[in-house]
Amino acid sequence: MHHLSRITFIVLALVLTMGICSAQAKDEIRVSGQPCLHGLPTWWAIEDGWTKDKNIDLTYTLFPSGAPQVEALAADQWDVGAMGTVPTMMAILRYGAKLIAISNDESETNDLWVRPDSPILKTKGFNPKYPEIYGKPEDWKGKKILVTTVSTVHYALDATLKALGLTEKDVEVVNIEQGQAVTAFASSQGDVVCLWAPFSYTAESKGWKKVSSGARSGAMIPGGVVVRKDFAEKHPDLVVEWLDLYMTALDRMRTDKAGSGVWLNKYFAGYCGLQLPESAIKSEFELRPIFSVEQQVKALTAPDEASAWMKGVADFFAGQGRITKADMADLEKSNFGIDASFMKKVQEKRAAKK
Amino acid sequence: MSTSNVKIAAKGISKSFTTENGTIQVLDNVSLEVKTNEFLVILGPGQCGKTILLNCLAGILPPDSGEVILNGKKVTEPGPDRGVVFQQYALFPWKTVRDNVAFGLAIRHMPVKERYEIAQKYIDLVGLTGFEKSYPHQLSGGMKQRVSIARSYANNPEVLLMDEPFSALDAQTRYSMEKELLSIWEQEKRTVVFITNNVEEAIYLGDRIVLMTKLPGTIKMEFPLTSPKPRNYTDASFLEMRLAISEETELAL
Amino acid sequence: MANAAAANLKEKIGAVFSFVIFLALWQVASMAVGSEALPSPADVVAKAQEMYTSQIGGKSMWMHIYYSLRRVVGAYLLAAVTGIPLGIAMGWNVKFRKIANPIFELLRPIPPIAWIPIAILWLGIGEGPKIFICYVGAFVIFVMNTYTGMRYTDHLLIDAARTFGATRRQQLFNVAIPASLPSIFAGVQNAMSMAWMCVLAAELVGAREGVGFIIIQGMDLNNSPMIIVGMITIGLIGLFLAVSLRYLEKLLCPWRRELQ
Amino acid sequence: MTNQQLSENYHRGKEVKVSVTDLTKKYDDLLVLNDISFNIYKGEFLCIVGPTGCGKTTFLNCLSRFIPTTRGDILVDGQPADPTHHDMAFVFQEVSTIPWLSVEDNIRFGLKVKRRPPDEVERRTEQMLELVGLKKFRSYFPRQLSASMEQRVVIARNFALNPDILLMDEPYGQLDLKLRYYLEDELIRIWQEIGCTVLFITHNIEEAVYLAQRVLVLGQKPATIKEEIIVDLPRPRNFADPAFVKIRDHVTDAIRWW
Amino acid sequence: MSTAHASALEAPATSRVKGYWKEYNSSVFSLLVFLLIWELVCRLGFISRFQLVPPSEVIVVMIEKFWTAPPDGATLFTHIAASMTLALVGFCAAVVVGVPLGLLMGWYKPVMVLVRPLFDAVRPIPPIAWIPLAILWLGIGIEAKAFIIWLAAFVPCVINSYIGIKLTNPVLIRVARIYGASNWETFIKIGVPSAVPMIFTGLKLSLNAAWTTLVAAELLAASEGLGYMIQMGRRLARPDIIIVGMLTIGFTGALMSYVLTKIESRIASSRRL
Repeated sequence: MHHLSRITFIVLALVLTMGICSAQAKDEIRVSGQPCLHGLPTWWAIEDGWTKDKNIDLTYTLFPSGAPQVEALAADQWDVGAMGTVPTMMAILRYGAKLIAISNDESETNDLWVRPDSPILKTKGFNPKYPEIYGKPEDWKGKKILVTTVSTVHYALDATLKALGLTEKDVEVVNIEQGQAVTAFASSQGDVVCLWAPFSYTAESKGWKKVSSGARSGAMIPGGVVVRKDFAEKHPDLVVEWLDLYMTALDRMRTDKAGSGVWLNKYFAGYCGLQLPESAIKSEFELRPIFSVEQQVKALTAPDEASAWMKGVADFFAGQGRITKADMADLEKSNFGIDASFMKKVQEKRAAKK
Repeated sequence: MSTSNVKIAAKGISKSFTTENGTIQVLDNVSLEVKTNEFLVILGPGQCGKTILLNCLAGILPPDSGEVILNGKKVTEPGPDRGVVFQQYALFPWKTVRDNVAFGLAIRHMPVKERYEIAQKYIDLVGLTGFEKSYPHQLSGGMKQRVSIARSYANNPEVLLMDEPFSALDAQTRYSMEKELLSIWEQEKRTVVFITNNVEEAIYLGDRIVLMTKLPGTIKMEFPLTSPKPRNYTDASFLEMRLAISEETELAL
Repeated sequence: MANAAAANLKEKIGAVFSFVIFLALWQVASMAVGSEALPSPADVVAKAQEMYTSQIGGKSMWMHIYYSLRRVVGAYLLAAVTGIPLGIAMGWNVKFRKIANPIFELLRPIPPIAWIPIAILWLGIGEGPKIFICYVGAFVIFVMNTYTGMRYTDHLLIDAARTFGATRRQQLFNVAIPASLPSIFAGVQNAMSMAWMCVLAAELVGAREGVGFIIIQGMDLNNSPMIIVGMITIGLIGLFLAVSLRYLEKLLCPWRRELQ
Repeated sequence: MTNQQLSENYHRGKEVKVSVTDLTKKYDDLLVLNDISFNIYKGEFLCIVGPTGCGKTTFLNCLSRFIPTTRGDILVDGQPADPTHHDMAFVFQEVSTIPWLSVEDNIRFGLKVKRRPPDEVERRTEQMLELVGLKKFRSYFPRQLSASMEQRVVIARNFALNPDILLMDEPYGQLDLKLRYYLEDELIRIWQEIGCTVLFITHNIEEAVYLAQRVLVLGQKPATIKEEIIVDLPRPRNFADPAFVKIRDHVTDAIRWW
Repeated sequence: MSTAHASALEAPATSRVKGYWKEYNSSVFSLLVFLLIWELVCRLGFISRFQLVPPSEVIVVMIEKFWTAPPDGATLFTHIAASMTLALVGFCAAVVVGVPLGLLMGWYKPVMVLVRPLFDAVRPIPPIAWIPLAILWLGIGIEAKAFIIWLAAFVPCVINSYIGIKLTNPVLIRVARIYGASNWETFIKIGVPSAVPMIFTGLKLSLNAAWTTLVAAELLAASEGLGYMIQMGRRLARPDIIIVGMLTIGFTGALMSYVLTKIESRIASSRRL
């Protein structure tokens, strides 16, 4: 009896503590991100105290890559976040998330690298439509290519091969995670390695040569900003408020590259544990086009922009057999989860302020 | 003999086991009576079911048919009124000698002080004074068996059941343990059922020897022993009895 | 006694000798294949000194070790607290065994690392899934060893207790459980090395602190001395955990001959 | 005849097979064997009795070169004893059948190690199976045999080599009485048939007196030879025979170890 | 008698089939209840279907996966075959190296004195910590993965062979020596055979370790295999694929240890050990 009452007491105390913790004065928005340029805005907002006079409270969770980030979405662990195109599409397809903004154009930072002695480097612009791609089809044939499959670089690789009139069957594709790909390529494994930033900067520093990228091969790879379905429905105002902050950061990045670079460096080195050279920080802003609120609204509504970009990625997946026809139909039906309403509200809000 | 004098009795006990290779009849209609303070030796070859018989007497195994009567009451379960000394000692390796000896008393929630006093008495009796705090693995085989005997004695059972207690000991220790057991028994008389396959041991210790056959185990013959203890291994009567018994046993090749 | 000491000394000399050979081979190999693929022992020592005095990913080496240890120890204790009673119940109660065993047998062969995606799906990111993975690894071993210990308890000891009139409860607590302790303790050791391996796996797959992160960081930065320092650190901690458990066992099971 | 005369008669004109001189064995500071000297004659059946732990087994180990001696020589046919050169066989106290070999393979084992020609291996194995009566069980494994059958396999394995010297270390210690009688008789029968030199170590005085032509009594630590007793009783011997009991009591008195 | 005693207590079997049913009916029942609860928990929405798929769907996907390659790029059989090949290559290499090493360590003191310290030093490092170095040294082919698995499987092989041969009955060693067998001959004829049961226990542990490490090994540079399947399930956000992958790993692993146990009992019964 004595024991029982003690246990009851402990349980009660725990429940009470939890109750107190969850009853907060401010509305909480749980934000997710990656050690990437598009993860910076929220962290910046928190560190720089942008929310002090606002009625929201941001918590930020860092994910090493898209897969766990989407898994955590399933576990209801975050409300809004920025991630790559592939996880964005998965979040939309599987969990009904909404695409509410384009964080940046990642087409140029999803790139393909070779060692300086590669025969691929001998020719350039074999297909006049894609003048920046190196190598003739014969040079590429049979090459061992290290790539993280089912990812944006895989999409860039696919587009590059298509531009050269090749398919995946003509080369040897090896699935490997990014970090391991760098190590493996450094120890003379494979002939081509497909990387995304910041891994590309390591490649650059090692003297490897860029032979193609999403941009060079005509594959548009937009970084997605998504919101959880429930959250979008229950707290549209909070989404708008956060998106406003996010766009503020993007605006600064567009206009004040040097000042933003300092923050990006802090974010990478101090928070993510990534030591990058100064040139890499600079490249981040140079290689990643960022859209203003107006551009965003246009991109999200125009039929040949965001929805076309997403369709390109979805087609690639369908072609690979990664998603089914039914999945494809679902995506098209929901217009790839694109929801411009939040961005429009941000636009209205800003217009009203002026 | 008068029935009132009977301490423990087996009445028509049969027991069989089922294995992969069929059913084995281990005991077939075994009956015996043990009088109060009698030292009864059950002698039989290896694998004759004598251990099973002892387990039935202890109540560890239920017989298929027949019953065990203790003090006129039917035995259904093991109980503190019957102490068992096992061939493999069955000491608790995680308890010291003293705690092993006091085990039965602890089970009955006797206060520690009292418990240890009784334990000490029997530790002294079996000559293990000074080893109270040793663990079983620190003892030799003979010492372990002494602990086991002390443990049974300390629980003050009415009947002591001993299952080939000395068969794992070397010859010299065995002789001295036999001698010692006799002297303990002389000091504190108990009804003892002692199982062995060693003819000399049986003749040396017993008031009466019950000879069992091979499987299925039945009682073949009884030999009353009247000569005074301790007996001498090279006595003519000893050798004669040994011959008589071994004539009756089968050669197990 | 003098002989034993001499043998001991011989063994120590042998150990030193074999390490010297090993280091020499290492040095030669690193010169042969280049320090990029295999840094020399000196490189590694220098790197270790640097790593232990500066910060990696915003935390000192000691903090990384602390994070990993915290995960392992937390999961391990949780696994012990749940696994041992389950093993005891399965070993002691036939009915419970028949109900629990099939489910346990269904889940047991799934390697803990395979649980990572599910762990993240259920528990999200952060400490939850990492502790869960370690927990799964250690739990299975605790249950198995306790269960085996209970099932192979010398029946003679139970019989002996019964002859003293021990109740079923007394048989369990005074005989079966203590008799299973050696087997449980074997599990205690194995569970710890399993948990230690699992925390690494969990940290390799996604963490921002911990010794697994150090290795991943070394790989991402393409810094092989860092990888090797990480590995050695992991090995030393693993060894430390194993030795402390062995010491604990000696303390708690004084009756066990093999340990002395 | 007095003991003295008996002894003199016994030793006269016998060919020495094994000679042990000043045998001493120390483990660190612990003296186990102290200056033991004696001879074993060709074809003799010699028993050594002594209390447990008196160094009997150490002595046998020295003889078979399992452990080095501290001092003293053991010569077989005038040369230092060495199992690789001399045909020795050893029956141990513990059951020593090899568990993964069948009965016949167990018997072949020694012959094969000695690199005997294959036809001889087969011939001897058949002979031995016959001699110990295990023909029917040739393909059985030790686990399937009773203790006595296992002991017979061990004896067959050793006799198969036609050994010069057979060393037996309490081989029947754990067997029951009737079986022991049987195996003792069998041992005598085989010994008489083959005629090798047997050194039999036992703690059982009755057994020693039953088997031996001569009994050596070892004293307590460190082991020394306390007495030599010639047993000149005719075979088969009878335990209850007063002459037998007399010798038995004599040996018992010589040892006095309980 | 003790064996008869124990088996009699364990299984009071009457007829065989009936006995089996009696033995296993509650187990079957408990599994069914487990699956039912799982199904209900998903169907009634206690757990979001993004987090756990009901067993009925898992079974459907599993059956489908027997012949369909999408979305993870290969059929279930291809994955199983790839993983098994990998595990067996690593396992066999570990056996070939580990067992003799353990035996030699147990028999020859100098080997033990030289090898033991290194072995003890390397042993506490979990195999998966070697992944980066494995890539660095052996690339991204089957070698690196097999190496990781080899490391995991190697340790129990060595330890059990070592203990096995150390436990050789000294009497048997003396039997061989008294017949004049050389040390090497005694090692081969007595030491090795008597270590066999322990070696087999080691093999089972070893196979288990190999299989446990498989998933970790396949996390690096694999294009098929059960670990890869799980990884794809993650990238494609398909919990059903993940669970099918997990269960297949479990089943296949259990099946492999079952086969090994059967082989062991076959060998043991032929030797009547």
